[in-house]
Amino acid sequence: MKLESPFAQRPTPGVLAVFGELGATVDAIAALKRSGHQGFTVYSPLARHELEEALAQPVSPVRAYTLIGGIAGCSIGAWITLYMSYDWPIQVGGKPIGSIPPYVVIMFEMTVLFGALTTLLGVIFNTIMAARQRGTIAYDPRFTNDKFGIFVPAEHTDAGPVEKLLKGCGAEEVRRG
Amino acid sequence: MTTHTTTRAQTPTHHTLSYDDVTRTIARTLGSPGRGYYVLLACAVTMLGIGVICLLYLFRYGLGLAGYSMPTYWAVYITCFVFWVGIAHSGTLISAILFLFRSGWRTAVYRVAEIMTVFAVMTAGLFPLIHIGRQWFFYWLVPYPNERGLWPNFKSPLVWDEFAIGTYFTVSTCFLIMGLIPDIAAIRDVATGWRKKLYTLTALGWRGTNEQWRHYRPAYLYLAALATPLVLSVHSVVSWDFAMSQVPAWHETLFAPYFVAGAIYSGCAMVITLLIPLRAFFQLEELVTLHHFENLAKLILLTGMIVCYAYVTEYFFAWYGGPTPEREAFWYRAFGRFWWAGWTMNVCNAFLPWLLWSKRIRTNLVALFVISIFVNLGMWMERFVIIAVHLAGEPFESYVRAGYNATWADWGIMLGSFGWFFMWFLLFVKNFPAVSVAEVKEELPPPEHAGRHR
Amino acid sequence: MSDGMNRRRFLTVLGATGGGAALLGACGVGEEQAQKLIPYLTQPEDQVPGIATWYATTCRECPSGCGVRAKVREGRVIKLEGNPDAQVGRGHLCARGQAALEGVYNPDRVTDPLARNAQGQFEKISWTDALARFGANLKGANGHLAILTGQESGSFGDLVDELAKSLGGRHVVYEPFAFEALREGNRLAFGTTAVPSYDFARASYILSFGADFLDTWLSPVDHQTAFARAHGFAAGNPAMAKLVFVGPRMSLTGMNADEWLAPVPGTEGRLALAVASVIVRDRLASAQPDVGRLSGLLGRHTPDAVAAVCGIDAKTIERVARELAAGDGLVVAGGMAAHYPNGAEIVAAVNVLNYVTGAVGKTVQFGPNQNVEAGTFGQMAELVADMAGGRISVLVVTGTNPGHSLGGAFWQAWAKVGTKVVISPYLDETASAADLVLPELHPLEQWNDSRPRAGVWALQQPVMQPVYATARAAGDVLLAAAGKPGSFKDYLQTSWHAVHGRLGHGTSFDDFWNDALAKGGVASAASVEKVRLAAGVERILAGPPDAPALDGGAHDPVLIAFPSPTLYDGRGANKPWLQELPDPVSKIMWHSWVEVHPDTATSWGVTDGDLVVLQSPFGAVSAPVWMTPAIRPGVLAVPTGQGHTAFGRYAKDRSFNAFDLLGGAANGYAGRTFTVRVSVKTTGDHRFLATNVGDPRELGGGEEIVRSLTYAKAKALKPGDRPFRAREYPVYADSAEAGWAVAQRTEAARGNYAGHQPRWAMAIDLARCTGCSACVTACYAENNLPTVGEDLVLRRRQISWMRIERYWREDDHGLQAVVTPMLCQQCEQAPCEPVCPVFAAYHTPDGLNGQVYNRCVGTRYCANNCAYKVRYFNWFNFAERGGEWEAWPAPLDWQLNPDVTVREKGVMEKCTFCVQRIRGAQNQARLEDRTVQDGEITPACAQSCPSEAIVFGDLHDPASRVAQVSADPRGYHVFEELNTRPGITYLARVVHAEEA
Amino acid sequence: MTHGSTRVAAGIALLVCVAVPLAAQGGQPTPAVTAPVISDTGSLKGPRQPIFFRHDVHAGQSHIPCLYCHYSATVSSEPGIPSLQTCGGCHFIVGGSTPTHQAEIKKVRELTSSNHAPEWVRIHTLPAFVHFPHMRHIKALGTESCNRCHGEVREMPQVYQVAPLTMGWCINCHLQRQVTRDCVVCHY
Repeated sequence: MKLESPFAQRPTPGVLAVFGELGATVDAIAALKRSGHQGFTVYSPLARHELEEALAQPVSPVRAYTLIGGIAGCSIGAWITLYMSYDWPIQVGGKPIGSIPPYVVIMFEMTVLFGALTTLLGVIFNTIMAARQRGTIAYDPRFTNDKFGIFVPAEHTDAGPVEKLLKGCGAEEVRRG
Repeated sequence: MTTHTTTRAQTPTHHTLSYDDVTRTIARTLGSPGRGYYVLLACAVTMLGIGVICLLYLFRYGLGLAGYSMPTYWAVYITCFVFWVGIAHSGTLISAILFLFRSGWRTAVYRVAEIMTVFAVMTAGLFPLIHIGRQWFFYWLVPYPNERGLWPNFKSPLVWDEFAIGTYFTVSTCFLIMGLIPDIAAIRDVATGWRKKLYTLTALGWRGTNEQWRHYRPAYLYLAALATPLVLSVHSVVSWDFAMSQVPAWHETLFAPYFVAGAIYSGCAMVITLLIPLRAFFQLEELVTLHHFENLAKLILLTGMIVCYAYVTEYFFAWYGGPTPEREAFWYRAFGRFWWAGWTMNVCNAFLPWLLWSKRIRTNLVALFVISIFVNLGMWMERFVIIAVHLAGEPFESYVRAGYNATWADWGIMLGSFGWFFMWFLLFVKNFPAVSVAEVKEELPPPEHAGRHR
Repeated sequence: MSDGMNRRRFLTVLGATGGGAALLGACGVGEEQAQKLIPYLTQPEDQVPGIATWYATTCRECPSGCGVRAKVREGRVIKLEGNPDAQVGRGHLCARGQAALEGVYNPDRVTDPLARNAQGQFEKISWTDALARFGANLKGANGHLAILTGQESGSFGDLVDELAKSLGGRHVVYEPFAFEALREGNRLAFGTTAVPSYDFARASYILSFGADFLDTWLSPVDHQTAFARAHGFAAGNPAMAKLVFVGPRMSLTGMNADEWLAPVPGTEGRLALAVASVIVRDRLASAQPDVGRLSGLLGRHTPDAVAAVCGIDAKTIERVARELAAGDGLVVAGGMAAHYPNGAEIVAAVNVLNYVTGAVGKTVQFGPNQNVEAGTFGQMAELVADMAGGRISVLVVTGTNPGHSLGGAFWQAWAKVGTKVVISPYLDETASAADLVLPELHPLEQWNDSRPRAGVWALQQPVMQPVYATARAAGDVLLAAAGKPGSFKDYLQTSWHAVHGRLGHGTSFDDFWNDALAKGGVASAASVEKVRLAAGVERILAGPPDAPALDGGAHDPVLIAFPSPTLYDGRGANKPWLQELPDPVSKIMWHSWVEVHPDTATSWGVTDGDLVVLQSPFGAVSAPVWMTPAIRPGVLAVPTGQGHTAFGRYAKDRSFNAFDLLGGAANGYAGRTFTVRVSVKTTGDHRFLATNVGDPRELGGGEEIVRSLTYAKAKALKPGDRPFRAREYPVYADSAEAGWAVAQRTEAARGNYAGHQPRWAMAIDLARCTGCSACVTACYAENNLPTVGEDLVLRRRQISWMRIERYWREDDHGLQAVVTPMLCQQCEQAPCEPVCPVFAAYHTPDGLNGQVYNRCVGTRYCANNCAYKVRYFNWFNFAERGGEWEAWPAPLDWQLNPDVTVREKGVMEKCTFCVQRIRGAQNQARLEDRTVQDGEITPACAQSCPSEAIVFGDLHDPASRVAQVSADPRGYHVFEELNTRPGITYLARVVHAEEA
Repeated sequence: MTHGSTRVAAGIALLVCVAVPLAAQGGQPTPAVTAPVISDTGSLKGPRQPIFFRHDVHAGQSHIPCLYCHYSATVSSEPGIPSLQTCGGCHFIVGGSTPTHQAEIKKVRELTSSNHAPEWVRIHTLPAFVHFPHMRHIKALGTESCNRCHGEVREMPQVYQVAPLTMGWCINCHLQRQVTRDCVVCHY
């Protein structure tokens, strides 16, 4: 697909299996793991806990972004309010120049704002990186609709057993990519 | 978790649907629009045009063109501001809070709610700029380093407001985009022509790989976790615009929860108002079912009861607390020059929701639609009463109490705001999935062959 | 502004000064500036750019002739204040006097001589041409000449007399509200037509029969100052005078009365005699010579007999008599009481009462007489008759506008006059109907003098170059036209040589003259003369008619036409300040009204704003109803002043002209009758009253704003008492609150706020405030407040930093009107400040609520949060040249104070405690290396207040006057429970009322 | 004796002492500058004035103190523009050395005789909502401090604006000198 050029990757040889059933996909994943395959890619049109359980991937770093963003936002909120108050002290309503209670509101809003922004940027960054990872060349539009898929990177020599394994697990179709 | 899934699968809603049906149904809504759509869009743009013209007059000659009069220094514009901010609340509530509560029915409706949220905040944000006396200096409210070395006053609720609305708009937008990414990808893979190009770019390369899902899922969760307190805070801050002052009937500790409840109340009503026609228009009956509307109705009922309680409390404490100005204010709300506004608000917001105790009404779309309209009206009127009426009925300085009459400038710009909102809404629903694709699928039983289930 | 009109000097004014800034700043957005600097050719010796020069002169807005100090900046007079050196006014000036400024700069002045051409249209002609024609007219008149002027007690009057005599014509003086009844009444009682001066300051009990001595009667400003001395409550002052007002309508004076008696119109005389009879009967006062003569006749007027007639019960009459005789009584009659057909008798009866109480010679002093003797309505009526009879071929009018105050008969007569020449600054009704109009200088631009009172010679000098160089002084015009040599100034100085001769005490004339100029005049004590009862006084005692026969249907309600306290007889109507000054009683602006008692109104089925047609034998008007408890049921009252058919954009076609209802014939005492019976027709129509009174409050109103004490309670107060102290937290919380407050202050005292600072504050004594509203106009003048016009007033968008609030209190002592000035309270913990997002509203180190116009973005949150509602918003650009809402059409913008920013559209504004005056004083003190002294700073309102009710100063200086006054036990803060700590302390009003 | 005549007399007096170089040097803080001969006036900074009045000649070369003409700056918020009569005070006698000077001085005399004031182009302008009391600043900074805001006018053949006269610029000076920054000191 030419239009994918912004996200084009170098080709990786391998086997792409299309599954119609969730269960079969889960079995295939298990089987691949058993036969010692690493770094294969699973496509699914929706998030299914069965897949997550089967893949048992490490925890995403995104939460770190959120935390950092939140903390940064809060401190920025505190800083601008207090600094700006004391930079040019102006009395209003007989209140202290820098009075914390009203500033808490600003701090809170900044926390959420920065937290949310870093999260979004973080996840977009990560997913795009993911999209650029090896093995994601072979793709089938049905994967965002109603089919699950597994792509196993494999040289032509040892593609055979993989195809058999996937077939065995109930892949609806298997092709070399 | 498994049991959870099965119970969800057993919900009476989409047991006949397959993943493919979902994708197709939603993709269908993005087809090339018919005449009806263009008529609606034209109406919206015209309304917007009227608003813009009024606005230009306002800039040229000054706020005097609007109906303001001493002591009614705030009126229709701020009313509209609070109204739209209120509308904006159900969106994030449904998408964030219900997400955290794992209530499955949200998936079919949350996208509409989120779209509404984003555009409502966009609309609301305009009013503070419109209503100030020297609109061309609005940026002085923003803390930016300037030659004069001046900063805004962070003790002013208006500055909190600016931060709250700004944050809320940004976060809701993030949330919307987050939810959209997999769906756009899904549409991309079935779309053709220029739309395909559009979706290919906007899908940001989503393919639903395990890597992407791995980051996506927690990120969505954290956003929800951030958005939830935000929803509650935003309208609290808006309510503090009033509660922080010493105007009787504004100066109430009750205001924050009272406003938040009111906001969700009006928000859900607006969702219904928008969803019922949209559902018919896009033939989404299979995805958006009575079940969803009933749940929305229940939300309205709940928040409506809270609002009702708040009204009663206000009157009770005006009487029980006893300061003359306070009593003065509420006497004025009920029997003053603007009694009609006060009673419209009471009837629409405090009495009408009681109807929803009956399941027959909750599941009757016509009834729901009518009620939702009245709830919107009532909530607009509530803000009008709190803002314009309680200012007009100045309870401290009895000498300046005076009437208030809105003018064409008020109504024109209010009309424009509706045009603005509906223009964006219409443009969006025809070009991006108005119902979540991926998440609706989560509510369906995964495809299995009989006998292979384990 | 006609183009060539000394443009050079206009620019001079502009360029050489920052005044130019404010001035051009007025043309739209505040940033605009003078782009050309035009220097003086010759530096005027007494003018330093940026520094005001003060000239003493005399006010000519009404016949009382108060002394005025004109503040001149860069050649423009920008403010008028009372002249402390003057005998009349004594440093104070009423609203009308201050508004003279808008007379000079009025945009509708006549700029060139106008002559009526063949088509009957005016066309501009040259002065030479005009003078030629005028001179020819005068010569051609051969005797059939009349010169009509207003009250001219000085040299101009003399000049006119001489000219008229030399030309074989006559000089007629016409004042719509002259004092014929007073003069005739005095003649009847004492055999002299002199009008004595009344010593209100000395009186301990004042009984006023209709005399509006605080609004328009004789010399209101003087009266008010004196009245405040007598009636004001000073701690430890044993005597506080009591004022009883007798009259069917409660005027401004009535509003300040401790007791209001509303008798049947026209029976005031009987009432006076009844009071006198009680005094004589019970020998309450030391017997005066030849009172014996009266006792018998007085016997007829027993309280019971009179009570039936005038509807005041006998007990009250007896009580009043006893109270009156108890101390230094003063009884005055005037106003409406002197406007009945039997006004003279009423005045005479009152004189008898004064005589009986022994007031004559004490509080009523013949000798220093009020100089109001020239001219009667009778003479005017004669003139009209002669005009109608074609016996007048040339009529010259100056300084008066009969066309407005005289009805159809006058106009018919007018048509019969060959040539009508009007010398006037404005195209008023008379001028616009004239054949030849000669532009006159405004009194502030020309020489003259006046003798308001025996022993007082007041000088009037030009305080600035004429706004229109093409206008000329009436005196000069007359002299030139009559072919007499010299200018009027020469004539004036000649006549002053006589004064010099009497009071010069050997000084050279120039010194004497310059001294008089500097002081605004000279004075010599006039000795008090003794008067005895006149021979014919019995005729009075034989009894004035119970109630006079009035024109109109016998059963129709009586209507009283009274002079408006703001527009007077209508001469104020072309001044927006006065048009937008709420009437002290009705609080209505920009239009006229008819006062109806609520009972009467309900019986007619009308309410506020309903238009009714009032039909008198002489004319009909359609008037909006104003329901007020302050009038006797069944009686109607209308103010004069509105309903002009010419007289410029501000006056023309406003509401109705009350004079249309009045007859043109002189009555028994050669005066005019201002009461008439009218039939009332209700029309379906309605208009909204342009007022600043708010909707009524369901749960009462104003109590916490205006506090009252009875005289006894007030006397009982000891220093340190705080009867009105409100507390919003329990006693045990005091220490905590104190500690907290201290913490707050220390936290807030940083940067500019550190160290010792003044705390500008104000104390307002409501026992002295009369609600006369002089302060309001002073504020308009000082602070460049725009007048917004009737439409915006109806939308409640008036911008009046200082408003006088008027509430009615109905209690067992009858109806009470209470007033209070409401202005920014300059709170220490101001609600308006914290809510401003941009620090436009903030607290200054010297304790003011700063309002930074150029920072304000106009969120208006501050106004919402202000419990006193004293913040005002610029809804439009009131300074836009030619804009729909332009408040200062040229040359009105010349009156703008260069020291005060002209506010832009979309910004909030409010009272600043005249911060420009504070800064001025601080700058001066700094130049002289000293600190600002107490009393050095006086805000405009405090300066103008004729009752000296307002004290201003630094609260942090315990020695300052304001600190001491604020400590008065009567002191209280409005809405003290809000803990805003206002800078303004009100002192509760004190009322004479029998303790329950 | 009026201001006018005072000025004429003072003008002559000053003229005399200026004529004496030593006296002229006396008490002048700045070294004597000789104003350049300007051939091309078009290249000069600042707007063109109706009369080519050279501050560098008057204030610089002849050492006439600023306050001689702008006398009200010490007592008033306004520095004032000298009246033509003030010019006349000296140019009653001084006719100018070079033809160009003579031409300009002739203008002054003509304007005076024809009762027309020259319309100087305003250079230093503050918005109407700012109140700048000249006398306070001269009191604080001394009578020679004009150049702090107006630049070295003594060396300007044609005056132009040196300082930006913006609020930040004012505030900085107030901060350095630790004088008040209170808004309502200048804005009212």
